[in-house]
Amino acid sequence: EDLTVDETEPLTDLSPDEYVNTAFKDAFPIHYESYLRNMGNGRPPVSKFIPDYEPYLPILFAGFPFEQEYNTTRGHPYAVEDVLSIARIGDRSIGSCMTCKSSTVTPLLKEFGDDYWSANFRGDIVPRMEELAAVGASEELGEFGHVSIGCSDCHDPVTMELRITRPSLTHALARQGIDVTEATRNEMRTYVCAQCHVEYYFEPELEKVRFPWDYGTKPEEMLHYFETTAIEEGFDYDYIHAVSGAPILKAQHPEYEMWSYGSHGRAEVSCADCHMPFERRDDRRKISSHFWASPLENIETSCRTCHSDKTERYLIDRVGDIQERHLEAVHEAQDLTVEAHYFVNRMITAGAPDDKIEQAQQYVREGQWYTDIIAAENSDGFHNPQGSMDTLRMASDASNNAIKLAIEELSNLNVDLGELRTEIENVKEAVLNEEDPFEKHTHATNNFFPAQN
Amino acid sequence: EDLTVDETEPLTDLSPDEYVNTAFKDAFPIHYESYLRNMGNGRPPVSKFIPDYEPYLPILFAGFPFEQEYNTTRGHPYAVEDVLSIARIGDRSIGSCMTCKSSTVTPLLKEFGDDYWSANFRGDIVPRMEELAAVGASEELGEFGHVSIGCSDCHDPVTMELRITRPSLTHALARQGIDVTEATRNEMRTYVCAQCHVEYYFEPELEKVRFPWDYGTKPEEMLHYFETTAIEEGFDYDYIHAVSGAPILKAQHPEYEMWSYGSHGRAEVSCADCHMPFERRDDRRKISSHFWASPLENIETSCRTCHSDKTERYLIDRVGDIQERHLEAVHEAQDLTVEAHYFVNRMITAGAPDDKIEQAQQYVREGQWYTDIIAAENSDGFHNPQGSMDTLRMASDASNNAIKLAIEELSNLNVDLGELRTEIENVKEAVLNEEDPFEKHTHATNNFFPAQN
Amino acid sequence: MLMKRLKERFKDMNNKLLFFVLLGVLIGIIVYAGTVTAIKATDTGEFCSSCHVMGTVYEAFTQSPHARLDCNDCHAPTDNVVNKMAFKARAGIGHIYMNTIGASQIPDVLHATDDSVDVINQNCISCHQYTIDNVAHDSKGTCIDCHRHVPHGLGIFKTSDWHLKLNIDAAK
Ligand code: HEC
Ligand code: HEC
Ligand code: HEC
Ligand code: HEC
Ligand code: HEC
Ligand code: HEC
Ligand code: HEC
Ligand code: HEC
Ligand code: HEC
Ligand code: HEC
Ligand code: HEC
Ligand code: HEC
Ligand code: HEC
Ligand code: HEC
Ligand SMILES: [Ca+2]
Ligand SMILES: [Ca+2]
Repeated sequence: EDLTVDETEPLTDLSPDEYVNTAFKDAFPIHYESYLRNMGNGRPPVSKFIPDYEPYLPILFAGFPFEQEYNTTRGHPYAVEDVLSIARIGDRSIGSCMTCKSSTVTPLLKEFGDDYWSANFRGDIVPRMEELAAVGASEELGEFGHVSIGCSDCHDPVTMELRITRPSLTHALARQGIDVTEATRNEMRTYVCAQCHVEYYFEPELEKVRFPWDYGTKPEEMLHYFETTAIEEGFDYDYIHAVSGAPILKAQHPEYEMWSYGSHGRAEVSCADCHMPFERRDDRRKISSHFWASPLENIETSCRTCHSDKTERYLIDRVGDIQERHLEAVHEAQDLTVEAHYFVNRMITAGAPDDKIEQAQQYVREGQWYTDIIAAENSDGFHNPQGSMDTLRMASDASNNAIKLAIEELSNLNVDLGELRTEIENVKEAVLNEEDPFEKHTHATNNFFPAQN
Repeated sequence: EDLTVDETEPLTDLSPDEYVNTAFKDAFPIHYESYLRNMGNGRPPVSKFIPDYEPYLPILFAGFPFEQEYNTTRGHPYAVEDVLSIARIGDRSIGSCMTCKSSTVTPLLKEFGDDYWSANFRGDIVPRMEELAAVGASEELGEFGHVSIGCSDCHDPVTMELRITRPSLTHALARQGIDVTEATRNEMRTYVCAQCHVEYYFEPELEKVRFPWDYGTKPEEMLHYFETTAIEEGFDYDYIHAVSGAPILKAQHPEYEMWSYGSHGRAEVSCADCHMPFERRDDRRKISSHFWASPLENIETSCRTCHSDKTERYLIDRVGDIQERHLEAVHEAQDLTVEAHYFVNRMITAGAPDDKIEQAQQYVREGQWYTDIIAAENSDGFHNPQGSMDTLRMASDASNNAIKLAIEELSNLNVDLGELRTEIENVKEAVLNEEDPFEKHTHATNNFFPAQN
Repeated sequence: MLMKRLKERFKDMNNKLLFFVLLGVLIGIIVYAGTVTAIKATDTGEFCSSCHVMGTVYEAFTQSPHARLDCNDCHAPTDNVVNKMAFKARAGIGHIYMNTIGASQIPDVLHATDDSVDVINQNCISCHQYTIDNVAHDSKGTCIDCHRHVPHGLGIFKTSDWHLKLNIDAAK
């Protein structure tokens, strides 16, 4: 019997609308078993605000919910749990926030139609999601694992073909002239991930999740989109920065975008090639691993399928080298961008001309975009070593432009730059020394640097 | 006959001191034939100062012989001809300038001993080189091809083993704890090139050619060497910059250094693997190509020996992508560094405090180092895409630091920054519009920006 | 033909029984080492690829310039018959054991052992003696340090049947 993915013959007895992960267990016990590994050690996520990670994020995000809580990731089955408990969700949060978390999104979209996106998260979406989650719970997946990112998000439940369930991707690719229904199997092995591991924003009309790819997927091309098409269509910014008053674009997890023009993306090595390598379970049967994690945990099956002439040690060292150089540059760009925000704050308090303030804010917007898009990418530079470094270079340049303009204006106003620099150090210290991650952002502004939002 | 380089049995009838390239013709006719291809189309080299290449180099090099003439390269047999005719050679030029050009260097070093290095180039070295060149000339190699970089520079004339003839490399590696006599054959296939394709300086005592590698071969590690050990040993700088008065380190062709921590260097792919692939000559016989040129001319034999799963088109496009991104960043870093020089010039003319000027000059020194070391590398980023971009990022940062400091001081002195920027544009225009490459540098300083050296 | 029937059995026989049958066959082959056809038959791509785990390498091999060789032109010593048979027996028993009783220990991705690499390299040299006499070709550890894709690395990381179907075994 031929189970070609290309043919659309039924393979399971499941309903075409099945969305519960546990419903797939009987038909695919070893895939389900592999999926269970995503439960990891069960420990809660860790704040990214601690000194070991990116201690100045609460400053960079000042004025946006991200200032409150931003954590390391966990496995896909935790996505619903984590979005429900994150402090970033407020009373006005919308349905779009569920889009990349739950397998109930397909039924929700069907039920709510275009009202799904802007529906109230806690008032409308969560209650209905919980009703849909009333069936199929299983202890081994925790409270919401059975409706967290799962089988039906990537597979047609009947034929098990890979499929795209998030209209945001289909729409964004279409605008690039790509018809996703024509995608090859190799491309689908990336596109299923690109439903979520991408930069997004909420378009203002219906608050739909959109991807800014009209001009390409490089950070500078996405910025161009935000500066032209997005503004024309009514989207100006995600938030006004509390320190600089600049209109900021929040950047999110551009794994697909950075991959797309990196060494492996150009070589058409798909996400699944590295993150879902073959694994042998249950004696001789090979399956695509459904444990999405660092491929460095599986170098033998992942990297060494292609790099069989290299040792595991060598590959770990190469990745380490690339990431170390990358992270140092990320931290330097973050430091400069933080500095830029405070210089602009001082321009405002010192009464610099409005047009100069606006110009400086525009530079900060740019600097923060380039810094954040790279800091938010989750491979620490590995997916695209040269491209990421180029973007960090642009980040430094833009933030330096803001600082240069500020120095000029502040000097004209006889502002004491020495004092300013000391106050910046003080603010950074205060953020660093605050023990409670949830309180860190409260130190980003103070009497010397009053909030601008 | 067995041509294995590992055996130390005599293979030729040549004298162990043979240095004339044509002398090898009889024993190795097809290698000689391959070597002849380096004569190329016979056209003279082109100035790098033209708008298509790096138009602002005459500013960056202002105050150093490099401002006068700097050309694209040609094949190894032209090295002597080109060094003899370059305008950079002056009355005080020294023997060290012959080091990487002629196969007579080995006999010259033997004859002159340690006096070779600082001997007068035109007065002592060239006449003796010409005497040594009296034998073996051949029309097909031009006037000096028979004593230009050739067989004896890389091979023992008797055994044809690869060998290191330039003590500078042996010395530099020894200081890193590497005994070059223990090198594997694979390493020798890189070391022979690393005799010349490296950053160098003349140590002040005997003016020997030295490589700054004590702390490693990354640009930041070489800079560290120049800021510590080199200064302790009496070497402070190559020149005082005519525009900024900064003590500048001239950076030269760090092919080996950039390769050493790039993707291919770390994978132990040697220079010869790409630049000297095996080629079939004379029907069935194979030799290592002795035509040193862009491997993009020989993708089939060079790259595709390893990357046989990729097409020629794909490889050309990948290299093109990497180089395009790289060159854009080079030009941006050069623009910023040029700007920095003029800002510092203005600090001087406006009478900024000495300590501030010195600090700014130090930043310019750093910015120029990072810019120049990458611009001087000849693969346009391919040998190390991430590392090169990282260095360009540091270049921007350092030059921006100079500019920021200058803006602060100039504003305090009520200097008109608008006027300054206009004057900078004027200077750049003047350099760009000057048709004669030899005259371009004369526009780098003027009444507004008086020379500082 | 014996081989044809054997191949059928590979697919549907009980693992343990299969192991002993094959072990017997192998011992038989060794005992009758003089039988040219048997040696030859167990050298071919068709034979080797009768095991599912050999699928990807077989696929790549058939598209390589070496497609007309037998696997064991590379994978077994060719210097003399005794060495060859000893290596084949050791490797063969290992493969069969792993494919049956020891199946749970089959690595997820196969890699040539150091022994294999040595043997293979020797075979490259013996076939291509002329080329390497002509120009010193031994600057790296092995031939495949440069010729990385001879013959299994032509960018074929999965067999073509994998590219077509969902794995029914896995599915059930
Ligand atoms: C429907 C949205 C969605 C899809 C589709 C998706 N992801 Fe994720 N992914 C997420 C979210 C959300 C998280 C973070 C979950 C959390 O921390 O609560 C995540 C986390 C991860 C992690 C980190 C896991 C950890 O242990 O920290 C990896 C790796 C990953 N995804 C890879 C992939 C790959 C590869 C694909 C495609 C084969 C993919 N993802 C498809 C949304 C998605
Ligand atoms: C286009 C897909 C997408 C949308 C829309 C989206 N996310 Fe996520 N989210 C992801 C991915 C992918 C990850 C995992 C990678 C990462 O954390 O960088 C993630 C991770 C998370 C996490 C766990 C890590 C963390 O950030 O602390 C939380 C919580 C979260 N998202 C909340 C939200 C909220 C709240 C919204 C709406 C404002 C939202 N997400 C909108 C894709 C999305
Ligand atoms: C984030 C995306 C994603 C999710 C979630 C996901 N899969 Fe998959 N699945 C894939 C990809 C990618 C492949 C490889 C398909 C291919 O190469 O065509 C795959 C392959 C499969 C296959 C084919 C056999 C194989 O191993 O390659 C089965 C069966 C399967 N998945 C079942 C499941 C089940 C059951 C679940 C839920 C427990 C699930 N999948 C969840 C992405 C996903
Ligand atoms: C060539 C292999 C390769 C490809 C292709 C690849 N990745 Fe990765 N990915 C890696 C490596 C290596 C890391 C770094 C892991 C680490 O630091 O431990 C990583 C990290 C990640 C992370 C963070 C994981 C974590 O542990 O926090 C996510 C999420 C991710 N990749 C998603 C993707 C997506 C989505 C794609 C396709 C668009 C993709 N990757 C393509 C190799 C790859
Ligand atoms: C499906 C094939 C495939 C897989 C799986 C794969 N790679 Fe690669 N890798 C490539 C290709 C193709 C290139 C580009 C060079 C080339 O053409 O050989 C490459 C290039 C590289 C490079 C040099 C390029 C750079 O960006 O520095 C490194 C390092 C690397 N891979 C490491 C890894 C690691 C680590 C993994 C596993 C996490 C991995 N690769 C998985 C195919 C693969
Ligand atoms: C003794 C010094 C020396 C050695 C050894 C040396 N080079 Fe050169 N190389 C030069 C010089 C000098 C030039 C420029 C000649 C000119 O333009 O007059 C050059 C030019 C080149 C060029 C550019 C040729 C062109 O057509 O523009 C390449 C490529 C090159 N070398 C590669 C190599 C490689 C590879 C090795 C080692 C196998 C090597 N070189 C060894 C000094 C050397
Ligand atoms: C350590 C080796 C080394 C030393 C010492 C050296 N060169 Fe070179 N030279 C090279 C290499 C390698 C090239 C080819 C690569 C390039 O041009 O970047 C080159 C190229 C040249 C060229 C042709 C291209 C151009 O620059 O216009 C000239 C002329 C030249 N050198 C002159 C000199 C002079 C004059 C000196 C002494 C001040 C000198 N060289 C010292 C290695 C050296
Ligand atoms: C810039 C360095 C350099 C110069 C100059 C040079 N060679 Fe070579 N030569 C090499 C390298 C590297 C090899 C490869 C040796 C190996 O792999 O061990 C080589 C190999 C050879 C071999 C061995 C056979 C082969 O083709 O690999 C011969 C013979 C040879 N060269 C002759 C010459 C002759 C004759 C000249 C002058 C016309 C010359 N070489 C100039 C670097 C050089
Ligand atoms: C993986 C292949 C590879 C390796 C290894 C390699 N190169 Fe290159 N090299 C290139 C490519 C590709 C270019 C760019 C050629 C172009 O732009 O046309 C280049 C350019 C150059 C150039 C400039 C050539 C020109 O046409 O102007 C020189 C000189 C050079 N390399 C020397 C070296 C030296 C010395 C080493 C060893 C330290 C080395 N290369 C190692 C591939 C390689
Ligand atoms: C002797 C083997 C060898 C030769 C020759 C070779 N490469 Fe590579 N190449 C590698 C290895 C090894 C890697 C690192 C990735 C890996 O391990 O597969 C690599 C990586 C790459 C990459 C990805 C890394 C990056 O820096 O972006 C590109 C692109 C590439 N090679 C192009 C070329 C080109 C173009 C040539 C010829 C000019 C060439 N290679 C010659 C072995 C080689
Ligand atoms: C021309 C020589 C040659 C032929 C013919 C050949 N192989 Fe290989 N084989 C190799 C080399 C070389 C390696 C080692 C590859 C490596 O280490 O990257 C290898 C490795 C392997 C491996 C280990 C997997 C891996 O990628 O390392 C298997 C399994 C294998 N061969 C099976 C076969 C089979 C089955 C055939 C016949 C269908 C065959 N080989 C034909 C040269 C050959
Ligand atoms: C009975 C099934 C079967 C047959 C027939 C078979 N193999 Fe294998 N082979 C395996 C299994 C299972 C493994 C993995 C076990 C291991 O790593 O030892 C393997 C591993 C290998 C390896 C990698 C390990 C090593 O020894 O280097 C090579 C190479 C190889 N086989 C070549 C061959 C060749 C050549 C033939 C034909 C003469 C062949 N195989 C026939 C099942 C088989
Ligand atoms: C039993 C003899 C034999 C063995 C063993 C052998 N080869 Fe070959 N090889 C050949 C023949 C015959 C050809 C010519 C095939 C053709 O052109 O159709 C060839 C062609 C080649 C080619 C040129 C074709 C190409 O890929 O561009 C290379 C390179 C090569 N072999 C390398 C190797 C390496 C490396 C090994 C060992 C891993 C090896 N060979 C083992 C017989 C052999
Ligand atoms: C340093 C890299 C390197 C090593 C090591 C190497 N080769 Fe090659 N080989 C090459 C290059 C380059 C070519 C030329 C490719 C071409 O002509 O397409 C080549 C060509 C060949 C060819 C094609 C023959 C022809 O005449 O076209 C054969 C066969 C071959 N090599 C066999 C071997 C064998 C056997 C070994 C191990 C003893 C080996 N190679 C080791 C680089 C290498
Ligand atoms: Ca965004
Ligand atoms: Ca220098």
